[in-house]
Amino acid sequence: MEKLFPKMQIINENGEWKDETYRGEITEELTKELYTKMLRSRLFDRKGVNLQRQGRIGTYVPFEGQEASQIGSAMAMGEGDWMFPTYRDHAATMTFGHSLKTLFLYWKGRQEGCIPPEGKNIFPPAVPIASQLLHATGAAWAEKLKGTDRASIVYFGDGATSEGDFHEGLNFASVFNAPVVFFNQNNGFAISVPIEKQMKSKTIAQKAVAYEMEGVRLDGNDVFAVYFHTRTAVERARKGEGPTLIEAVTWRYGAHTTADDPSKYRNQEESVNRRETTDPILRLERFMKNENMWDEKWAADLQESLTLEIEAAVKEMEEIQAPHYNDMFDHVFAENPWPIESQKEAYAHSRGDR
Amino acid sequence: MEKLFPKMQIINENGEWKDETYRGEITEELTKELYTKMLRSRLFDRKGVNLQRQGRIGTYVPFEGQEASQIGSAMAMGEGDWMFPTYRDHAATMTFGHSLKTLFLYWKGRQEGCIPPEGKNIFPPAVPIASQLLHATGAAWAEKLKGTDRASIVYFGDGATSEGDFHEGLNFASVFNAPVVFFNQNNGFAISVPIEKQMKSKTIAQKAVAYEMEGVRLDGNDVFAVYFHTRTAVERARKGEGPTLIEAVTWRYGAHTTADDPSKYRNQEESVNRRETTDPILRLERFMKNENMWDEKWAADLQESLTLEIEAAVKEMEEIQAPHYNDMFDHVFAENPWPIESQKEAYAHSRGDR
Amino acid sequence: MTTLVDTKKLTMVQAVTDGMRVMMKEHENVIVLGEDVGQNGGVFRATDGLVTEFGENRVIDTPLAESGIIGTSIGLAMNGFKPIAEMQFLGFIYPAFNQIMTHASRIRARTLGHFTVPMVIRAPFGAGVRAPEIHSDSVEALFTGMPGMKVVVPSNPYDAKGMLVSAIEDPDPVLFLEPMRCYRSTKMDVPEGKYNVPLGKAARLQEGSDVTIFAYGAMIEVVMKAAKTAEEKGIKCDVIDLRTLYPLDKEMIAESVQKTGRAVIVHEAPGTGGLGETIMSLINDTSFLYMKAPIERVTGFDTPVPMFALEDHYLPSADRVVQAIEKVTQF
Amino acid sequence: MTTLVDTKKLTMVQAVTDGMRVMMKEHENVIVLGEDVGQNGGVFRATDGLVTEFGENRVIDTPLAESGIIGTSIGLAMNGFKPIAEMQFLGFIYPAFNQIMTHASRIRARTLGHFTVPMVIRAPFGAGVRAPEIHSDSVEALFTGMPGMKVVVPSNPYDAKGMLVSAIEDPDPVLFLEPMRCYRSTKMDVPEGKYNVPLGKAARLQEGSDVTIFAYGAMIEVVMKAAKTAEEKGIKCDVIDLRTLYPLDKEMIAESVQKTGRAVIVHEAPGTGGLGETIMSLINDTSFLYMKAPIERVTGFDTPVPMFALEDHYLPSADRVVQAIEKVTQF
Ligand SMILES: Cc1ncc(C[n+]2csc(CCOP(=O)(O)OP(=O)(O)O)c2C)c(N)n1
Ligand SMILES: Cc1ncc(C[n+]2csc(CCOP(=O)(O)OP(=O)(O)O)c2C)c(N)n1
Ligand SMILES: [Mg+2]
Ligand SMILES: [Mg+2]
Repeated sequence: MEKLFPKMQIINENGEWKDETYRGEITEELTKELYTKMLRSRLFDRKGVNLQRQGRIGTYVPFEGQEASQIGSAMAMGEGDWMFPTYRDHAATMTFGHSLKTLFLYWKGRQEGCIPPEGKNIFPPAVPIASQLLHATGAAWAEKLKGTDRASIVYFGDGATSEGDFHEGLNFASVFNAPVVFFNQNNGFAISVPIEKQMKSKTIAQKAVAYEMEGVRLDGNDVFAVYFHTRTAVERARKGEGPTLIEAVTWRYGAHTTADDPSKYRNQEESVNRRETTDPILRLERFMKNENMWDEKWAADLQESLTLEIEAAVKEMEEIQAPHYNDMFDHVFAENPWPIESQKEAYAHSRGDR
Repeated sequence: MEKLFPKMQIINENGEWKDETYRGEITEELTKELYTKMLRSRLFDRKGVNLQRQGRIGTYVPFEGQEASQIGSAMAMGEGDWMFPTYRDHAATMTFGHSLKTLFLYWKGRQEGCIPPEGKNIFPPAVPIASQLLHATGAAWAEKLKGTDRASIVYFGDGATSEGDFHEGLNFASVFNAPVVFFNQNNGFAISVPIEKQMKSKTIAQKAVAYEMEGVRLDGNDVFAVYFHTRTAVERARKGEGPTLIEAVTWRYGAHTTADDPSKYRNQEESVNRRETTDPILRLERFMKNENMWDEKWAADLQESLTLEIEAAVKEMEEIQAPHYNDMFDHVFAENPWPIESQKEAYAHSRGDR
Repeated sequence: MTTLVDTKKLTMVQAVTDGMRVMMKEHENVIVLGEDVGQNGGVFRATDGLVTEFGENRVIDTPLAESGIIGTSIGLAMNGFKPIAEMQFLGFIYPAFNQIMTHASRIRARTLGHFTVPMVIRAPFGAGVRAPEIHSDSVEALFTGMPGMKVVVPSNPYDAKGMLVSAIEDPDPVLFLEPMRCYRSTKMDVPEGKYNVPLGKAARLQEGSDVTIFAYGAMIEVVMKAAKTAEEKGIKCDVIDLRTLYPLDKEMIAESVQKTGRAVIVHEAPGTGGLGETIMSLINDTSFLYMKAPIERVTGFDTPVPMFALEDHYLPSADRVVQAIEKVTQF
Repeated sequence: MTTLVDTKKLTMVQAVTDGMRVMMKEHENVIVLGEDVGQNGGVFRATDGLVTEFGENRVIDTPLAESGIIGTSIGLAMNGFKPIAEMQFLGFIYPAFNQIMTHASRIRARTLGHFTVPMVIRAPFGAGVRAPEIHSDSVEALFTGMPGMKVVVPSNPYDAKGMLVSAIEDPDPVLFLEPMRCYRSTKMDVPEGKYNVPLGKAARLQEGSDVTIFAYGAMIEVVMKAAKTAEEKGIKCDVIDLRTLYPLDKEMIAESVQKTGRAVIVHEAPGTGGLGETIMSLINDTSFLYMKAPIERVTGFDTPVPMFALEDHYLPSADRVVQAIEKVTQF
């Protein structure tokens, strides 16, 4: 199976060419754009972890190490397409157009954190694992029924493949030929459970066989591999050639969430080593150096401007007004039925608000 | 995939040898035993349909056409093994030791119909589709933990492969290497839905790939193929070599249940044709004739004695006392908690029973 | 003023079909999906003829997977469609529970109204038709207690069509429960074309001053019979068909018990955790001082629905209802 | 007579661990399975150290699939094991709903006792710890209304261990709910070794004659605070920790309200469909003539638990409980 589903690369860990198919498209502009987006998301992520440590937001879910997977794939999507993220996919959603402030708000426990910018079809993060695969399938199927060429992308982890909804999502998509890309980030762990305990199969891509679906396995830390192969899958979807299951092999350096202690279940030295070897940003930097695209000043300026952008988002997040409790009552239905209305009144009354 | 998972046969539709591997074991004795069991179940099934028509039992679920699949597989199981049937698998359970009377009682709406004979590990039919795959996995895993060499077999249809529990059952079994045989009867339909609408995959066996599991596809109307290949799977399970997914390709001649009208969704001529061509019992008869094992007198006597046996079971079923309503109250928990006890008393009181 | 409307004599299941047909004609985005809803027309023929009329893109046989049906319906609903998802029996809705509980019912609240899930889940339910195990469950309370869901149960063909139209027009998820026992029990004049029976409104089936009887779905027939017997004994019953189980018709419930001071609640779901408790709490909250006797409930028991040889014992009977009526009036 | 028992100061989550350890030592067939219960010791450390002590065959990290966990536990349970299945949060039990509803809770009844499912499902639950969405659901009523399930909720370390022991010894499926807010809120002397706190028995935490307060789990702290404030205002509260939610302790509930004639029920689950309704119906059935005022409920709202910026508004507060106490006493 590992032979049938090889881990595809375009550049290797040293930033050297492995597959030159897309050489013509890999311009300095594209490369810098990818680099910028990856750095932006990494700085955002580190900020998120810090804000949590300082008690300025609640539990936060870091994704450091998975930037190439998320950004390469999100870049392959177009205006009007649909995105269904998990709690760990901020790099994908910010690339697709979510505002940083909104992302922070989510982790501050604000309902506003679930709302995408107008015109951006980004669903709120799915908390129940794998449930979102069906929504993505449904939304994509809707586009097909409407006759557009829009597609869905849905994110999920290696652990998510064990849930029944993973199976039902892939089966419905294949039966109805829905234009959806199932984008799996195989980071090797579901919280503490290593993939060897999650499944006996050596790859996740091979699970596509069950659905007579295209299955693709790739190096999820190679942003080019992710971008171009996802783009191919999206193109196939748009042309009515059906869904694709993509397995992007990656790694999270840190904890599952800020409430998790990875040293309980794995040797964190592996993460330390990986930062030196397989890191997606470092790899791109090496590539850029190899290709004479690297410019220290550009990189330093970039770091600075991104830091400013993120700080501004934090400020915005912190300056937002406290929410009103009516938000909790007024959006359960289009119109409040009497039990909610009377609970709302009673609550206001209990606070002396009316 | 159809090449990777060919539909294996030992004898073909004309009762001719296709694979002589087991020739030495295919004695007259074994052949007659299989024939007897198949005829017995067919006569039982026809009786079931008739009893329903006469209003002597409730909705009945016929299996005519699927005898070879059920009996070949059940014959492969040993004393102490576990069986998890659906509502359609009476041929399997009666082969494994269920009493005919009990099977009729089930369709008469009697709770007693769920109870296997002492010492026979037969679970009551699973009504929620695919849910039983997990029970079979759990029971098999228990045997493994206890260190026995017992195994489970679980029956399910082509439609059942779409449920999340199918996926979770196979994944748990493969991860924990549970000694279970997943025996799929692919009869081409889930009520009215043809398999082409159920899945895009051309075979069910290929779904084993997702779990790095052994997958086997066979002619489910060839009782020898079913018996020997299931036996191999059971042996592998006993030896700790893991679970197997078997796809037995078969056909139900009749309605999904006695409440169903197949002419709404398929041309029943196909069933008529199949009775002449691929019928499992006729095929065995042809084989026996080819091999000089056939004896008209024996066959006629058999028919008669089986008919008597079934009539006796019907009589027993009909002579059983009406159930007492306390049966409904007294087995929800080991001991009735007060709400049930007081409901029971109130009900008795309402009837003037105390 | 009188208006003439064309009517047809329909059973409840035919009225359901007609409700879908009318709405599918009017709205292109209304689609039907589920197991066997296409060529087969559903195991109860509730979708009979729809695939022929509207085609396979609007009447869709799905794979056998309830979570899949509801989960994809959610995606369809928040992307412009109005799915009517059929659960073959309410007892098979459980695999979809996660999708309903964590998504269908919450997406509006989670996104402060940005995304919504306008969909209808139809499901036949209830005991009394000698169905196999699990097919007879009456678990409406799982959904009446689920924030974000509306739950309705018609008891006759007219209401069935009118309420289905309202459910389809509702901007939020509605669980539309169809009592199997009523599917073909009577025919009734049902207007052709579109009409609404509003959600949230109960119906008073009979006016009476001595005791209020609350019921819904298949229990209506039972309580009407009981009310008749009670009448013969000189007890006048106010009989209320609740019709919508969330939100309940608070006004009519309170008004009636404030008049009678006595209530009998009838449902076939188990007593503990049943809708009867919700009604009792509503009466406590609105009408404490009016009550002359403890409320009586006639319900299914705290047991699984037994197999059909015992189901008549499980189901509330007119006899038991009459006894309850006598108990509250003699208190 | 006094007996000396060795005790340790434990938090509730440690008491839970200890309960499992004691029973695993005593019974070889007791096993623990769930997501992250092994090396990681569970996301709350409830199974900390167990895999080291009992090995990977008895403390099992499963794939991420709740239906799979419960479904295989059913197979294990009816084949000789006593599985303690952990749901990582109660809000993630929904994918397993079908297995619990149609199998775990019914197999004994279906087979007239031939097959049984002696298992414990443990799940942390409730709001108030700033957890992400869905993690804070309080859906005990889904299970108190499910025939065949027992449901228990300890509110302190002593009860937690003693009730877990009883749950593990129970021959039927028990849902053992652990209020997250109580996991580390206090330490308490907990006996070493095995002891039982019986299921089905409530505990009177404070004696009082004016009004009865019913609560459980994390709401106990809230109502105790409210009872203290009430005391200062001269209102004496009978405070009852229900502990077992099915079957309820009918005797203690009835006895208390018959004494006080007034009741306030507090739970964080939504009002509609919540356990409060079950208690109200029990009071109706047993104590109608004793009641001097309508029962008051202080509960979560008919809304999903909001994200944590609003959860303090959602959760019953001591203030709201005090107001309810005053309302019933001033009626
Ligand atoms: C249905 C459900 N069960 C359990 C959880 C708790 N949980 C949150 S994340 C997680 C692990 C997910 O692992 P994976 O799918 O590999 O994604 P990753 O976190 O590695 O990105 C678990 C068990 C959940 N959110 N939903
Ligand atoms: C969870 C669930 N959903 C729906 C049903 C209704 N139902 C009963 S049998 C059936 C079709 C099953 O098809 P298949 O698995 O192919 O088995 P077959 O009946 O052909 O033997 C359906 C949909 C059910 N029993 N359980
Ligand atoms: Mg992972
Ligand atoms: Mg089939």
